[in-house]
Formats: sequence, C-alpha cells, structure tokens
Amino acid sequence: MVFLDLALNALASGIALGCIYALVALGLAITFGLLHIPNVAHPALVIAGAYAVVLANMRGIDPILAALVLTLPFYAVGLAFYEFYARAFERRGRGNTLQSLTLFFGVSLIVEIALVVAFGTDLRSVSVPYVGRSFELGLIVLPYRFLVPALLAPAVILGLWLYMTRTHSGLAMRAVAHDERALSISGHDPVAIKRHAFGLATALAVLAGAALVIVGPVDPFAGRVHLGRVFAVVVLAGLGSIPGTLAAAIIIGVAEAFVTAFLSPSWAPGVAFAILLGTLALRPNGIFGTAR
Amino acid sequence: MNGLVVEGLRAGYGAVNVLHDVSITVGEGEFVALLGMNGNGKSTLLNAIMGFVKPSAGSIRLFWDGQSVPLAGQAPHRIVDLGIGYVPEGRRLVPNLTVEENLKLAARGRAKNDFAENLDFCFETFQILKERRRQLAGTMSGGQQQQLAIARALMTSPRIMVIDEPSVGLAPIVVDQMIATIKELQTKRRMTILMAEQSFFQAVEVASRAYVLAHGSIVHAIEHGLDAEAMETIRNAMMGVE
Amino acid sequence: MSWRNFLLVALLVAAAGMVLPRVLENPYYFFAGYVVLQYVVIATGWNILGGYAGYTNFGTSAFFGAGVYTAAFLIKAFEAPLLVQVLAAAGIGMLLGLVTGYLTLRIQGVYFAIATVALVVVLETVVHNSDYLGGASGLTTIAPPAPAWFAGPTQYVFCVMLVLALVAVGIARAIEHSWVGRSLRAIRASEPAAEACGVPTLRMKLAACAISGGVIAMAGAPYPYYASHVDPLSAFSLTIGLNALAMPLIGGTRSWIGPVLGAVLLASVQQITTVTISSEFNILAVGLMLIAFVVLAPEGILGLVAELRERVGRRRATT
Amino acid sequence: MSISRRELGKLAGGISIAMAAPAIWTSARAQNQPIKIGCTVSQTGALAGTKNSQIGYELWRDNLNAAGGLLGRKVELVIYDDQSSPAQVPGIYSKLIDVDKVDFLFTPYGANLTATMMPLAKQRDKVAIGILTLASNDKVKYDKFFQAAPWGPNGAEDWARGFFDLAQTQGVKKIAIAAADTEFSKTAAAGGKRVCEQAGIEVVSYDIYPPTLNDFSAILRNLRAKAPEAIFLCSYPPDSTAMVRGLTEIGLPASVRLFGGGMVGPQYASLMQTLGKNLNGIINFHLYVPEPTLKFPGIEGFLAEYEKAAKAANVDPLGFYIPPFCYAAGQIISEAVKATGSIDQKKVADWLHANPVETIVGKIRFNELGDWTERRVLMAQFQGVDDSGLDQFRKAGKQVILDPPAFKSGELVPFAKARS
Repeated sequence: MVFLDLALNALASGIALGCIYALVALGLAITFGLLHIPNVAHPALVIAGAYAVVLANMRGIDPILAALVLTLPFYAVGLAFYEFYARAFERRGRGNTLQSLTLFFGVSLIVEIALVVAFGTDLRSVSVPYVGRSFELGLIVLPYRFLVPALLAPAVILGLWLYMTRTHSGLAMRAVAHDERALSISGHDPVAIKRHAFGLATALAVLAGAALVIVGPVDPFAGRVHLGRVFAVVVLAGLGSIPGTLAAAIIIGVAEAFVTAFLSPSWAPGVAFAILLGTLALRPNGIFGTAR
Repeated sequence: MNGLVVEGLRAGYGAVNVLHDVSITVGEGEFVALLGMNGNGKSTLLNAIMGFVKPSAGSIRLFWDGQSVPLAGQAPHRIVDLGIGYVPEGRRLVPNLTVEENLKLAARGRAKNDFAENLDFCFETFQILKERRRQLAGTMSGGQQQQLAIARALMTSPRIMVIDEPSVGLAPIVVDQMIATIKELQTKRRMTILMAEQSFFQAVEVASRAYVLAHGSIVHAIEHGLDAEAMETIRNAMMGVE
Repeated sequence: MSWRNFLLVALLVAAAGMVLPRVLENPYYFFAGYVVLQYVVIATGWNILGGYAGYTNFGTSAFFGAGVYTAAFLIKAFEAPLLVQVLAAAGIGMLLGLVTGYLTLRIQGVYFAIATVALVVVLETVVHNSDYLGGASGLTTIAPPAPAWFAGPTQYVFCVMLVLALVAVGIARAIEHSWVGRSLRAIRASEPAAEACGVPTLRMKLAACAISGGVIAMAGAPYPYYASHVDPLSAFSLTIGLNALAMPLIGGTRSWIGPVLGAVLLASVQQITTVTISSEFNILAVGLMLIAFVVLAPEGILGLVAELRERVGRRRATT
Repeated sequence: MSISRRELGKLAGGISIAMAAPAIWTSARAQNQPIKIGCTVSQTGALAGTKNSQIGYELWRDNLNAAGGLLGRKVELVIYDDQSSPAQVPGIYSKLIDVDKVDFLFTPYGANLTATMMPLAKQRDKVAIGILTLASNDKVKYDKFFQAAPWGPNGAEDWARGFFDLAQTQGVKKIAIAAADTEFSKTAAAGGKRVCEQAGIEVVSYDIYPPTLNDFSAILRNLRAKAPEAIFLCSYPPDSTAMVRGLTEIGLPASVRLFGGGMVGPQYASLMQTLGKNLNGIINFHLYVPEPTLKFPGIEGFLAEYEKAAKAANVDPLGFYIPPFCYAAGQIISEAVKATGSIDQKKVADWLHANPVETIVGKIRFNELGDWTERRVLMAQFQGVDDSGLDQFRKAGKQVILDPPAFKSGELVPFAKARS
C-alpha cells in the first residue's frame, strides 16, 4: 500500500514536473530545434519573464493572466533580439556553434546582471490563492502550485501544435529549419519567419517564467540550474518536435520523481542526464525524432 | 505586351562573373527553352531572375497589365509574389511537411484567394499527389517529388513559370511523362514557361522558342519555330562548347 | 615559427618563469598568474577538439573537475606528490575523453555539445554522492610543502602550471603541424569528405577527444594544491565551461597561438576586473566583451590580424 | 624575443604600479594611514543573497570613523566580489594582504569559500574574523581566527543542538532528518545525527536531497510510514519555501510535534513575507530576533540604520540574520585594537583570547579555536504570524525563543495548535 501510494504520487508529481520542464524547454525547442540557434540565454529569459510576472503580481494580477499579457512585449523583445543576432552573423554567412554559444552566453550574463540591478538578489515569489492547497484524487495528492502550471503546459503545447500544423506561418516555421530556399520559392520571407519564430520562443519564456515562479521563488541566477535539463529535453525530443518535447520532459520528470521516491533524491539530477547520454549514444536523433 | 525581359545581364558569384551581357525575353503564353550544357550559366540565369543571385549589371523586368516591375534587387519571395513561379533544380521541397502542407505553404499573397481552385487544378493534373496528400514529401519518389515541385509553383498563381532542369535524376520514362505534363500546362492552361534543360531533344519537342547559352553568353536565339535547320544549329552550338 | 624557434622561446619562457619568483616578491601576482596559466592550459586543450576538429565541448568542467578530484583523491589517499597527481589526472582525463568520444561517435555539432553538458552533471552527481570525496561539503586538501627552492607554495604551483602550459601548447602545436592536425581540419571542414579522402575520422575524433580531455584534466590537477580545498561547485563550475569556449573564440581557433592569446587576455581582464570593478558590473563587462568579440571579430584576434594584414597588403598593392 | 632581467623587473614594477595604485596613493599619506580591513562579499552568483553583509561592515566603519576612528586613524574597508566562487578566493585574499596591505581580514560568507582562504591567512599571520562559517578552523587550527557567529565550541556537531535538547525535553523518541546537499546543511545534518545517537533518539530516516529538487512531496510522503515525532530539516531558501508549503499541501504525519531546526530561508524578509502564517509552529534556528531577552546595547540603533541603508541597496529589509554579526565582526577588531592600543596581530589575537568583547550581539568570549565559548544559536518558534507583511516581525512575540534557556522568551506551543 505504501509502495502504491509512493509510486502513484511519484508518477503524478513526475508528470507535473515534466510538464513544467516542457514549458521551460518549449522556447528552446523552437529556437534550437527549428532555427538551430543554440540559445543558451533562454533559461535566463525565462527568469526575466518570471520577474516580469512578479512585478505584475505585486499589483494584484494573477500570474498566468499577467504572463499571457506579457507575451506581447516579450514577443517584441524577441524580434529585436533576433534582428541583432541576424545582423551579428547570419546575413554575413558566418556564425558557427562556438560563436553562437558564446554570444548567447554573453547575453545570459547580461540578463542576469540586469535582473540583479533592477530587483536585487533576494528570492521573489508570487501570491496566488491556490498556493498551500492540494488536489486530491484517491491516493494522489498534488499541490495546486504544481498542478496549475503543469496544466498550462499541455494547453500551450496544444495551441502551439495547432498553430504549427494549421497556419501558414506555422508551416513556414517548420519548413525554415530544413530549407530556407524552399520557403522563398513558396513566397515566404525566411528572415521574417525566423524573426517571428524567435519572437514566439521569447514570448513562451514568459509563460515558463510564470510557471516556475508559481512553483517556487526565483532569484536572478535561477536559470542556470535549468540550462542542462532544457537542452536535454529538446535533444531527447528530437529537434523541433513539439509534442515530443512534452513527452521527453515527462520522461525526465517521472524518472527524477521515481529516483527521488525509491532510490535517493541525491541521485535524481544525474539520472536524467544519464538517460540523455544513453539516448545520444544509441539514438542520436532523439526518442521522437525522425531521421534527418 | 505581357512578359519577362532580361537585358544586358551580368551576374556571378563573388569575384567570378558567370553571365556576360545576357538578354532574353519570354512573352505571355510562350514556352521558351534555355539550352546549354552544364556549367554554362543556365542555373545562374534562373537564380538571377529569382533573386537568389544579385546581378552586377543589366535589368530584369516583368511587364504585366501595363506595368513594368524591376525584379533585380528584389528578395526571392517578393519575386514569387510578383508572379514568377519557380521549380528549382533539386526540387527543394520541405521533406518534413506533407504533400498538402507543401502546397498550402505556397498559397501566399495574391495566391491566397485562389487556394481552393489552384489545389483542385493541381490534384487534377497530378493524380498521385491527391492520393498521397497526407504523405511526407521527403518519403516520396523522385518523380513524385518533381510533380509536387511543379504543383507548388502552380499554387503561387504564377504569371510565368520558371523551371530548372526537370529531368535531372529521373528515369527516362518518367522524364517523358514530366515533359508531357509541362507541355500540357502550356497548351491547356496557357501557362507561360521558361525552362532550362540540357537534354535538348526533350526541350525542342515542346518549346516554341529557344536560347542557347554557352560560356555565359547567349550564342543562339531561335526566334521562330524549331525546324530542322534550327535544330541543327542548336546541336552544333551545344556540341561546340564541349 | 620553426620548431627550433618555438622550443627556444618555450625554454626562455620556462626559465623566466623559474626566475620570476626571485625577482618579483609580491605573491599576489603568482595567484593571479596561476589562474591565467590554468586557463591557457584549458583553452589550449579545448582547442585541440573544439578548434581543430570543430567539436564544441560545452562540458569542459567535466574534464577539469575530473582532474581536480583525481588530484584531491591522491592527496587524501596517498599524499602523492604533485607530479604524480598531474600524470594521473591527465590519464583519467584521456580515459574520460575516450569514453565521451566513444559514446558520441555518431553525433556532431550542438548534439555533441549537449552530450558533454550531460557528462558534467553525471560526474558532479557522482562526486556529490561520494562521501570519501567529501560530497557537497568538499575536501580540505593540505598538500605537502613546496620544494625549498621556491619562495612559497604559490610560486611553486605557479611554476608547475607554467610548465603544464608549455607542455599543452607544445602538444597543440605538434598536432597542428602534423598529419593529425590536417586530418582534424578535414573533419572540421566536412566529415564525409574527410572520410572519403581516407581520413579515419572516427579514430581521429577519439584521439582528439582523448588528448583534449587529458590536457584539460591536467589543468585541474594542481587546483587542490592551489586552493587547499576542493568542492564540486568550483570543480564543475559553469564558468570554466564558458571560459573554455570564450577564450579560443577571442583568440582564434585555427592556430595554437589563438587560445593562448584569448586565455591570457580574457583571464587577465577577469582577474583585473575582479579586484577593480568588483561588483555585478564585473560580470556585465565580461558579457559585453564576449558579445563584442562575437559580433565584431568572429574569427578572434587572429582573424582580425589576418584581415588587417590583408588590408595593408592591398593598400600597398594599389599604391 | 628574450627579456633581460632588468627589463623583466621594470615590467613587473609597471604591472604592480598599475594594479596597486590605490595602495601607493594611500602610502603617500604615510603618517596618518588608515587602518584597513579587507574581505570579499558575494555580490553575484548563488550566494548573492548574502550581500547585505556589506551594509553591516559599512555601518561599523562609518560609526567608528564618526567617533574619531581607531587609534586616531581612519578605518577603511577593502571589499571585492568573490562571485560566490571558492576558486576566486585565494587570489583575492592575496591581493588584499599582499597588495592592498590590509591590517585585518573578515572571511567570505560560508565555509566553502572560507576554506580556500584559511591557509593563506595563517601563512601571512593575519587576524581573521569568521563570517557565519561553520567549523572552518577545525582542520587548520589557526590561533588568530575568531568566529563572529554564535555557533559555540564544537559548532559542527552542536550548533543546532538546541533543537535536539527541545526534542529530548518533549520526550521525542523518533526523529527524521532531511538535508540539502550543500556544505552547511550536510554538516548540520551529520552533527544532528550524532547528537541523536548520544541522546538515544532513533533516527528513522536520513535523506540528503539535491538543492535543485523542486518537489519535496516524495520526501514528506516517505516520512509518513516512519511516524517520526520530530523532523529536523536543513534546507536552503528555495527548498525551505517548498518544504513549508508542503506542510499544508501534503501534510505531516500526525505524530510530528517539532518541525524545523536548520532551515536557511525563514530568516530572510522576502520569504517570511511570502510564507506568512504558513510559518506558524515551525521551530527554526536564528541568530537574532527582536525578543526582550536579547536587548543588547546598540542592536536596535543598528537595525534602524540598517533599514535605511537596505532600502537604498535593494537588499533584505529586516537584516536580522547576517548584518549584525558583520557589524560585530568589526567590533571584535576595533575593541581589541582599542584595548591593546596596537594593530600588532599577536597582541590583538592574544587579547581576544583573554578578554570578552562587548558587541551589538552581546558579550563574546573566545576559546582557543576562536569559537564562542558558549553556543548561542537561537531556536525560535514562529507564533501568531499572520499575512499582514513584514512589520509584525519587527515586534517581539512572533519568533519566540525556546532555547538556549538563558534567553528563553516564551513557551513552546504544540505544532498542531500553533498552526490552527
């Protein structure tokens, strides 16, 4: 009975955690998975999003509502950011893995410091009515502060997936990773599509930020612990696969939760990455990726 | 008169100039073949028309409905939007999208309103695409992909179709069908077509006029009818450059 | 520079380094110098795989940390001398490089970079769960005293690092000028093409991983001696991974001199800003510097110099 | 490309002038040189939350200088950012000692950072005051190290002993221990386990979890079957928050009567404000709370000045946890220098070993390892906290001291009752 209790709850909280990881990784699934831009600044942007949500929440606005509204300015920031990136390399026809990684590292340092200067280094959190209460279903007890942001993930992913399969710009976004010329021939401006995709990814950062800050307080350097894991999720998913991102994130979340519950919490971080190493060695295209 | 006019075009890659003073015209309803062996500048000329290569001199203009629009210097997607449909060498489909998605992707700008009509026409012309509309483009055979590439160009409601080497990499029997279909487009749908081709037997069968490119220059312009004499000239010109 | 001149310069630098503690009394410069030299070794080691072969190692701190903990283990278990620590660390680093290379044989580009990140986390977790190595609390490593010839332990460990730097640069230069270097450059340009030209790409990649890993781990070996305390957060620090990328980028990745230049420049700037600006703006300065280099000099200082030369040459040709 | 020895000397000279400019500038005023105290503060990185320690130092310096300085000389602070990275520390402290020529040292915050500067301080023979570092001198055994924080002798084992003393008086037989995988927490947890073994309390579970773990429900659930009567938790701010929330979300086994002990986080204003009434009933360590039993001379004035400075610096507005002990660290030095009339390191250290020091955190006596002779880590229980914000914590009665007995300011309320 105890075993069943632990297993069911580990499964539930693992799925919830996985959903939240998926939200954090989603922007990267676009910038890295579709545009092949290794945006290591994404976790820092997520934390910036969390701080923006905290600011709005101080005026009494619900974090998720605030995040939805804030996606607009973040989208604009993403457009500007891409424009800078494109001017920095792409149109010059340069920009390899090393250069982009270094550039985005520089950006994430700047984002972190900007947050320190603006907000100080204390932990910040949001107040929502459902914090401290739990959803109960049989043996399963899941805190609302996990459940609510976790439910955000499938909703956002469904929306994104519909967008990617049903709309012109969504189709174009999926095409841009493979062949820019194919897009031009179809009458699309590849640069505009990429800029739009980057804007979208940045807008998703604020939703992820809201999810994180509902789960627990954040400080300006909180993005760093997510860096490895989000890349792990995107690679496990197979580059650019949006539903795959959710599935991969849940696999990692559940693996962590089970190791925490049945083995020892201290092995949890390593196990997820061991899965990643194993996958890379055996199935380099990710679990859900198609052959390239 | 409606048509595409290229005048005194010079273009190339970096410091290397490939095209020297090239002038061609394609009038509405014509089927113009661009002939020449590999490496003589056919693809460069088409790429220049489509905006993928920036000309260093000369002009490319589209005359349509009494307007004259300069194409040189425009981005490729603008040129497509202005009415030049393009079937590139190597087909350049989006392999991870389905047949239908590839077609839908191309219905942009002017062509958006004609989407249903264009799609019907494409499926009518290329039955196999209708059957395989849900299949990923990357998993289809070469011939089917070539059909999809042509259909995609049709989806942009082109005024002029520019087709680059449709026969490359296809089995001879497939090539014959392909050429026949392209000819059909011109006769039935009154499409204006500029087609580059190195296998000139194929081209001369269907084209109404032809240009022969050698070393980046137009060495022959066959203006009226491809009779035996003209064909002899072309043959000699093409052999000569080898 | 010919081999003869290179060896001459290397010997001179080594000699100067040995004499320096007698001339320069203030130990601080040896503390700062040690860090700069440590990064020369790291950047040089990184560049063997990252620069020549084009495989971006994002998890440099896995190798560095492996070196640090190998040395710390040897101090705790056997009080082994520094030379033994360095050799053992290099050995472990090579082994780790081989394993990494083997696990990632079929992946390239950013995939490879991410696999190396995973390696950092896995190793860090192992150390965290090892009571013998002190876990999160770390391990105090009071090393045996320095040989009497040196003015103090810092001067000693500085000179050791200087020798390691010369060895690392020597290895990098030897690789660059041999068929191995040519093979790696071919891999960087295009792996299938290299394979087609008869380059044994897989074996070359494994070799580059092993050598690169060995050199980086070597850079970690004297750290327990230098800091007297090791902990997983410092040994597997993100900063090391970041600097290992940034330094070759700033210097230029095509030649052994690039990472050396980049490491000396960036590490010095970091050392100086730490004790001058010394606030959050210090990190801001580093961030801006990285972006400025990527945007304005994407091929690093070497690229800038080459461009400048070309421009001067053109001007001469026209006048 | 060979460099002569003379040129090398010049080069080195040039570099040292460039890098030591402030030191040279001050030595120009040779007769009335300020007394310099050097340290690092974690302005950036994981420990950046502790940067309010700088306000403690600065208020001490300003008050001292306003009162005429020390031995008629001004007091100057030299502070650098260590970026929360132990690797930075040896170099910076060498700069402080060898280039800036500081007279005394404060250690960085915490044991991991301090561990890399202790051998250096010992080697250069500088008096160093420890800033909330636990057990830093146990290995090095440096006779000029003095601890500003009230861990007491044998701190590694005993600093949280108050919690276990309370457990014993409450008749607790089974205890569960959970700790974050960080140096401070693990030291505390290991010490707690040993104390339990001595006291005959059974440790029914002992969990070490990674500091990045977001979800603590599994740990709390695992505890249910074990039915502990007390839970000793050593956590860091983010996980402290998650755990406290877990109390209401998952719930504790009904058997639990004492909860808390070694949580870092509920000392910080931002978290106290966030958690509000969720804190009620938790018994946790603290170093200072505004209870009537702790009215040391100067502490209230200090906190008032701190509040103003904290607002400007955008740091923790309460400042109960670290800053008073940074101020006290300064006082330890200034009192010793005043008493001996000298900045001689040996004289100052000998005096400190022999005499008690009056500070704003009370009278401190040091033992031979430089630790306080008496442990004065407070175990305080949150009582009657509501969600009204920060001001309530400035009043007495919200964090009632239960241990040590000498400072007891109220009675323990059973966990369940305190939360209702």
